[in-house]
Amino acid sequence: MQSLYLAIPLASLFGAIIAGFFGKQIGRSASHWVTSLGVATSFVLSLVVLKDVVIDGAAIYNESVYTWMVSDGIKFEVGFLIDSLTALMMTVVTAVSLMVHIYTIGYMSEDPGYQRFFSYISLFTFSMLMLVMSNNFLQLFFGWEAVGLVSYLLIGFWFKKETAIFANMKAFLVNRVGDFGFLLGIACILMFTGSLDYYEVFNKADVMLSSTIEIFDGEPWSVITVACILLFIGAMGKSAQVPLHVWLPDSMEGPTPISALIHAATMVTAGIFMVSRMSPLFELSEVALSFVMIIGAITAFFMGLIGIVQNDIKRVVAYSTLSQLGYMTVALGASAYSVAIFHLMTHAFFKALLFLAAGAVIIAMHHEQDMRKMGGLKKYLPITYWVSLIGTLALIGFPGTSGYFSKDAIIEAVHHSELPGASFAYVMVLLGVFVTAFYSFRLFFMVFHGEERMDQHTKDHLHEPPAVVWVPLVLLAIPSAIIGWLTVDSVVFGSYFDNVLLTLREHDVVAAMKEFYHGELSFVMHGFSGPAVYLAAAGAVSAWFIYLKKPSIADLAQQKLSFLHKLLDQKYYFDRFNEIVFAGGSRVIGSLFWRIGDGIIIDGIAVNGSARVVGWFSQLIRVVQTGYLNHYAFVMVSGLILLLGWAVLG
Amino acid sequence: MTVITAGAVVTARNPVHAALSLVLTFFSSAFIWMLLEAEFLAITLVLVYVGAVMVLFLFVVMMLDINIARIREGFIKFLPVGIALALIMFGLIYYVVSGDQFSLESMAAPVAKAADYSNTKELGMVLYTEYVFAFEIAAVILLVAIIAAISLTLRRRPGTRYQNPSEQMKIQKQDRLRIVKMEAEKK
Amino acid sequence: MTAFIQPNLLPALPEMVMLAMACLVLVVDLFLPQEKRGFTLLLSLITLILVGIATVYVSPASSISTFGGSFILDKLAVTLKLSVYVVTFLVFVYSRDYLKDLNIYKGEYYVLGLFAVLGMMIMISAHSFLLIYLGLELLSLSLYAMIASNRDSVTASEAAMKYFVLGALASGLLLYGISIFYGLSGTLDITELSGIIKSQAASNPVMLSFALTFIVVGLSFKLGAVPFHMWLPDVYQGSPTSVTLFIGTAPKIAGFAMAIRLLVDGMSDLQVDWSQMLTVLAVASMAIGNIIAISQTNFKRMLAYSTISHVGFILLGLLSGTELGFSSAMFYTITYAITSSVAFAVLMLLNREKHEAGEIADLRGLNDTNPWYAALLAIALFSMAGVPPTVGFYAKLTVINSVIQIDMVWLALVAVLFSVIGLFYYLRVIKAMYFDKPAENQVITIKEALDVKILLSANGLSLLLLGLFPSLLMAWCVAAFA
Amino acid sequence: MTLALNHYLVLAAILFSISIAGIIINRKNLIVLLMSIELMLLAVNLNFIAFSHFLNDLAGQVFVFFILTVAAAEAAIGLAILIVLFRNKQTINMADINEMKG
Amino acid sequence: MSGLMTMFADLPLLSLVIWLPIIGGIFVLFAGDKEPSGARKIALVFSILTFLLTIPLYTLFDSSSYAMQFAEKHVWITEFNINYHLGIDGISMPLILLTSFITILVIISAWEVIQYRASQYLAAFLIMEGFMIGTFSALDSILFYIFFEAMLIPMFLIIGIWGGVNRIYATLKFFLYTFIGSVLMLVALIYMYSKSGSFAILDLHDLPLNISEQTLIFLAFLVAFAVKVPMWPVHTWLPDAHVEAPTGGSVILAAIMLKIGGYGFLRFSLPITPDASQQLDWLIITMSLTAVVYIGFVALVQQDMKKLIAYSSIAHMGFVTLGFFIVFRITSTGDSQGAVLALEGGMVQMVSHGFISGAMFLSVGVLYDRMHSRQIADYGGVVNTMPVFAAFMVFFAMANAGLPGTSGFVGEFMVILAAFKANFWFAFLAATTLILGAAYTLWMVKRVVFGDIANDNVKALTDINNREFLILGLLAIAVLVLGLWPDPLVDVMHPTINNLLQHISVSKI
Repeated sequence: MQSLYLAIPLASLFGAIIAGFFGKQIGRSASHWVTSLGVATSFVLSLVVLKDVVIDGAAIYNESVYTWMVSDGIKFEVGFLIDSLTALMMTVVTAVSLMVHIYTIGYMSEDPGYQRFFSYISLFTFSMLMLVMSNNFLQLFFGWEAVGLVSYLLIGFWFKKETAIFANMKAFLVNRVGDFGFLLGIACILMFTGSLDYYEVFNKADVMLSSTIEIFDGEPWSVITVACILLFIGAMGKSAQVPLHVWLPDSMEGPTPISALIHAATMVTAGIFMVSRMSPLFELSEVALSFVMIIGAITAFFMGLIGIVQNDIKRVVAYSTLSQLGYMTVALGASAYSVAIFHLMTHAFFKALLFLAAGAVIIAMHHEQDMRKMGGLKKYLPITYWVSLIGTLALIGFPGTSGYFSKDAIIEAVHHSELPGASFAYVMVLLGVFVTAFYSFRLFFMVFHGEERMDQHTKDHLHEPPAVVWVPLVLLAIPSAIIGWLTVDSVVFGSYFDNVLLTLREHDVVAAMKEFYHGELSFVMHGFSGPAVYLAAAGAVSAWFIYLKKPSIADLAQQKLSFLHKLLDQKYYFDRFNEIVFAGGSRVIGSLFWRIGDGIIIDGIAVNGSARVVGWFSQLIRVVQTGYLNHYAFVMVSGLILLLGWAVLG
Repeated sequence: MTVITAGAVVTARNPVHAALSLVLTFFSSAFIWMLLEAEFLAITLVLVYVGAVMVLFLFVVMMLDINIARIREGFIKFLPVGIALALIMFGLIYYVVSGDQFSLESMAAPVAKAADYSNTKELGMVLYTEYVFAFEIAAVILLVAIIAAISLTLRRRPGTRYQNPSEQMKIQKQDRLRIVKMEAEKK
Repeated sequence: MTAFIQPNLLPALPEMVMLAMACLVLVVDLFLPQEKRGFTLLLSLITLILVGIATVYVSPASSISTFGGSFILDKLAVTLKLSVYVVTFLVFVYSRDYLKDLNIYKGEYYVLGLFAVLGMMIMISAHSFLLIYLGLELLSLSLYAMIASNRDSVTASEAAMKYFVLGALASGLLLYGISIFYGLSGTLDITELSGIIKSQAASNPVMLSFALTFIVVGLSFKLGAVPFHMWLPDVYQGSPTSVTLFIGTAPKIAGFAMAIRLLVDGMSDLQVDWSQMLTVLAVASMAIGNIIAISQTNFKRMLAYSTISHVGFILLGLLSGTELGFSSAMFYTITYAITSSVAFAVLMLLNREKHEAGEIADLRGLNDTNPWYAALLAIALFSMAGVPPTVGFYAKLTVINSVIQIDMVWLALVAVLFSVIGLFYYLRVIKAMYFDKPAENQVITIKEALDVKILLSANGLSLLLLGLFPSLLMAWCVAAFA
Repeated sequence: MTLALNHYLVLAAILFSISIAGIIINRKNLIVLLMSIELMLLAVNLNFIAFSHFLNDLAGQVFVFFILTVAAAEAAIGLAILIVLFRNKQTINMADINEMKG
Repeated sequence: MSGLMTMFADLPLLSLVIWLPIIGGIFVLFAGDKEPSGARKIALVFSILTFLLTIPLYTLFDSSSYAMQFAEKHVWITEFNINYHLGIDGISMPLILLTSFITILVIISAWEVIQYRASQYLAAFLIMEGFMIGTFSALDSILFYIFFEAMLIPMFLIIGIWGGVNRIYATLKFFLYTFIGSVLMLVALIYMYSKSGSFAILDLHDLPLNISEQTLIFLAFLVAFAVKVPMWPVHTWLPDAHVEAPTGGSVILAAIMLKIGGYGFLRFSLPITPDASQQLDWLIITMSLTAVVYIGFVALVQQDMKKLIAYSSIAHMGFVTLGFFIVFRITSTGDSQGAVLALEGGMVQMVSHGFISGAMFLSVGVLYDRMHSRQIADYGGVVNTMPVFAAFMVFFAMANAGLPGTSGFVGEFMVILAAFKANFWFAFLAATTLILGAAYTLWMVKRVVFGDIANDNVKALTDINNREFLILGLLAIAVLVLGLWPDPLVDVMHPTINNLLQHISVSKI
């Protein structure tokens, strides 16, 4: 069994290595073949695993592959934990990845870094698989950072673009801020449980619950809260929660396929996955859960708002991703882990779809990303149009689409949650629904409907992309549409996650929801009794009204609400703040330390200063050596007299 | 007497005067030595020092054409310091030597020697027996002094002319005769 | 009338051989034409070898004394004498080409040198004030003359004059001290003296320490300890390098011997007093020597100040008043003599006609032109700085050990801190040799005679050898005080 | 009045001090400096002889004998150096003899 | 194979690996510069031979014992009871291997680059290698001291002769700084000798000392080793030295010489003065954390690549000392878990830093050889013309930033984990390196490697040749292997570290 599990990530790694090191030698097509086949292997094997877990009900597999290190009696290992959560994640990751591989063949066909790109995305698949399959914190952190590395490489893939290489550094650094907390969280866990293995840690969670740590003197905090919040800071970085979200929109500088794969479907959900994985810990700390929920709620609503004013097609999708990640986080905070994972899954499909569709539009438009220069593309790109519609509907939670099930479940879960902050979160997510619908259809209408704003040259060359591009779109559109219907029963309300995700009874919102749940259809119907559906509809309609019917309203609103518009356009000044305070501040501090601390105080005063004092002293006392004989004699006699005086009188 | 002349030595303006004062000092010291029954040494002092060394000094003083006028400049500047130092020095020594230890009570003057006592003979006796090694060394020291004095002061004056026959013999034609070839003038 | 007992002359055999040979050299040299001057050198070297053989021949199992106790021959004496010969041997060979260049290649240098060695031998073996004084004067007078031997040099004669006057002053002070000791004890013999001091130490402390002070001052002058060091920089700088080489090496050994004879053999019961005085002098020497050396541009003068600081280190060993300390100081002295002979020798090699190499700047780029000599000089300088694996490190280790053994850790700290300052100026010289490029107009060509090269190399490498196997010498030093 | 040892010693001390003062205050003339040194040796000799007398021991006188010898030799060399110096610098003024310093 | 191994076991291996390179260096010196390729070959052969000889030190090492292995002991200086005593344990053995490995790379790196007095250059490195190995294997403190000091001489010359414009200031500063520290250590050693009559390090470990003695001795050691490490605030020599040193010099300096300071703490400070170490651990911890944070900020604003890496070295070495000295805080919690982790983390960090900093300096060297500039501003878009090199550079930069999977992660990870046990804020401050380390390294990478071609000089660059590829490749493998599987390295330390911990937990008072 182990070799099967091992084969899954290694198949991708193999492809990555071949394409990466020998890309030049084997050529372009061989590169995409070797990587795509590698990922396909991973995908097929993941399906096998999923089947084992879901259908055959295989027992949870938890074994180490090799011992990374033993120190202090603590075993640091690399190993796999295969359960329903892992299986689901593996399948989602490999599926999306495979689609992206295929899509890339078309999308990147003219790029000089073709082989490199394939190598990177395969490497990414490997890293992500290692992350989700891990059975311990060490490996989790490995995967965590490895996906960050690949993300770094991919955002900066077009390394000649100044904005790209700025964005990738920013992404890495902001992620590092999250990792900073994450690592401390791991340290906290290790020091209080003595282990990094998930199950051993979970078994000792009560130790952490009962211990306290005094971070500030005299204020004992519960260790579990500290640990969970620290871990969640890691998740905030990776899953782009406020205020560590700033890197995600910029990451759109990378090629579109990776925006789909990494910055929408998989990597950014690592945080969600991680928190779910740690549910036995998070459950023990209401403070941490509330914290999670509030952060998520803020992200969900406020990031969505920004999406409204963006004109770059990919950025709109990016902000929508942020917002959706916020939704997932809120679900986590509400202890509805299964719901979060459920949304993660559906979101992976429809958001990948949306990104890839956006990519298709972008190639069709000759790498033009500004929506204001699009419009009326429906007739040129019919396939893209239809898959985009599916994706958009799923995103706004049109009843029956996959997004509907997951999002509505989240709203319900929050509704049922009794944790502090839940009512705030509930308002936020509801408003978020409206906003989501609004910006999604704004994008949709601006791109595919209305007048054709592109120039003539572009218009002449508009045509549907090649099959390698649209086939993945279609393949992704299918699950976007239906996977919710198919799986909600088992994943959210069924026993799929039993023994994997732990929810304490007092937090169990899903159980509360279950009382109203009577099958998929009724769930859809039930939705109409809540406000969410209507809000979504309102959003869509307003978008239609404002951007198709009366475009002048948009301009008017922009003028009337210029303050708000500016605030949103500047993304609440997060970037400006970070650049001035953190980046600029660090440089100022660095300069101060360097020039004043090192330069003046240590080197200037202490080191060279003392040298100079000695030198100066030397010049001073060498004057005594006047060269005059009687002075010499004088010195000698004085010495004699001093000694004599000392000897005789002393 | 000794003291006064000694003072004169160091303060005299003219080195010749200083030298003569020193001679006087030596003389008076010789008397004191006599008093202390060191007749041989007293005589030696007079003979060697006054007779030889001081004459040597005078010779040098006279030989070197010294600009006396310049010699006194800046004398005063150092005077107080020097005197102060000397006084402290003296004070310290006085403090030590004037103590009881060397007073008559603790160290009586020895009985005067018999008339036939010959200081010279006694001295000679020990000198050639007990101190023969030292004596040899003293001889070597004098030898060194001679070598040194000669090697330092004896020199071939660059101004004096003398012939070196062997050099003269070695002379070659080209050393003396320079044939200058001149190019024919061209118009 | 006491019966005249024929003294045992055998222990003084080396001295006698030396005297005889020195006179021989003197006479032979008179009859040698200038171009055969090499024979004088050869004869001088043979003398040293003969004397060395004689010294080994007479070396006793335990100490013996003769001439009424005024002359002593013990292991200390043998070791020190032998090292004096070795160093002098080196000096004589190294000096040859330099003297030729300066046109003062005369027999006097060697004759006076031999007499100076004789003086040192006497100082080493002397066991009475009288002999110490005579030995000292013999040495000093020879040195004065040697310094002045470059008669056309203003600096040389100035140096000689300064040395002479101050030397005379110092011996006057020494004599005054001796006279007081004589007055207190009625004897000139050191062995008897020590007995008398023992009996008087309690009853008459002021008098003794008063007299002691003069002795210490006299010694300090000879060694060059601050504040009695004033002559040293001028003499080092002003003298012909060959003479500086000589002054900087062998006489230090003799001075050390004198210190041992006077302070240790004679006045060990006053150790408390002289330890204190030496402590002051040692600290002052290390401080002044090292600090002033930093601002020197003349290599010889810099080495002079470095010598002063090394004297401080030697005093550290002495002041500890333990056998360990004395043997350390002895080790230090001997190795220092060996080390500085390398340094001056290389400097002499750089000397060219009409241009006396003496500035640090003259050494620039030596590694480019003569890497081997640069390496030798570097070894010597590192040794002086006390950087392992050279012998200088070990020498410092031993003396510092000796002060720590008497619980004067602070003194050890002072010593090492000043040695750091010291390191700086040695490094400056190395910098000049290795890091600077030679100036355009000063391409250094070394006229190397093979014998000089071999000897100098052996000399330089011995610093490493002794650094790695200090026991070779240390065993002797320990035995000398066992 | 019988002269005690003290008196001789004090006399010697005076001579000694004068000679030291002479060395220090004499800024100009080297010859006087040499004389001062002779004076100092005289003081020492006086000490020795006085002690020799009062201790009734000849050794002191022997020492003085040697000091005299050495002093003579010293004087000779000193004057020789002086002459060399004078030839080189045309002066024996100490104020001019500071070619080397620092 | 086993026969061969037993044959090695009978040899005086340690002496061989110390003296072989020194003898090699002398050979190289005599080979001279007339035929530099000959000198190079001799140097390479000797360095490889030495490396091969160090391999048995690992393979034959008994990692279940804390005893000194491969011990050699000969009477040396009887007067002071100094012995030629060598031996290695779990903390010195890895460093010896590191030394012999890095030296090979340095020799190769000089191959065509150093033309001026190549034989002296190579000889200096070989001789230094011998000294460094000697330092790690000496069991007599004087022997240690001699090696410790002696290695300054070749380094001094390397920086001074082959260094940059401001080399003289830098090299003097380097030498004096280090010397001042070590002389104090010498005094401390002699003091202990006066107490114990022995210079043997293991004897000193057992020497009872009262607390004031311990404090003073500890401070003396601290100065010596802190300068070497270097710890803030005595670090300022390092950037200067690195900037001016030739590539090889920087590599050796960063990769090995700094380790001697860390090694000294383990070998001397902790076991000899455990009580003082405990009392003054706040001092070291403060200095270490300052190094991490303060120096991290300073590195951020550097304009000179080598200076930046030098500062990053200081920051990384802060983890070493932090790891060594949080031990007392951990044990004082009553539960000693984490103490071993901290110590081993420090050790791993040293080894890993050896590889990474060496690699970084070599990378900068590769650029410098082509452009003769170390200024970041002179570069930009190097990846366009040197893609292979850029890949290496990015990889090493990531390793420098402590990316998991590279060796740079392991040590930092272990120390941060352990620091959390000692105090939350220690871990907090230490973990800032995650951000700062990434910030300064990646910012440099961004400005140097990425972007469009900045100027014509960059345009003219050629990618790395086989020789450079070999060096960087070997290092990359080392970094990766150690990052993916550090156990073989950590495993050999366990008994030694445990024993050390046992030892320091017993008060000497």
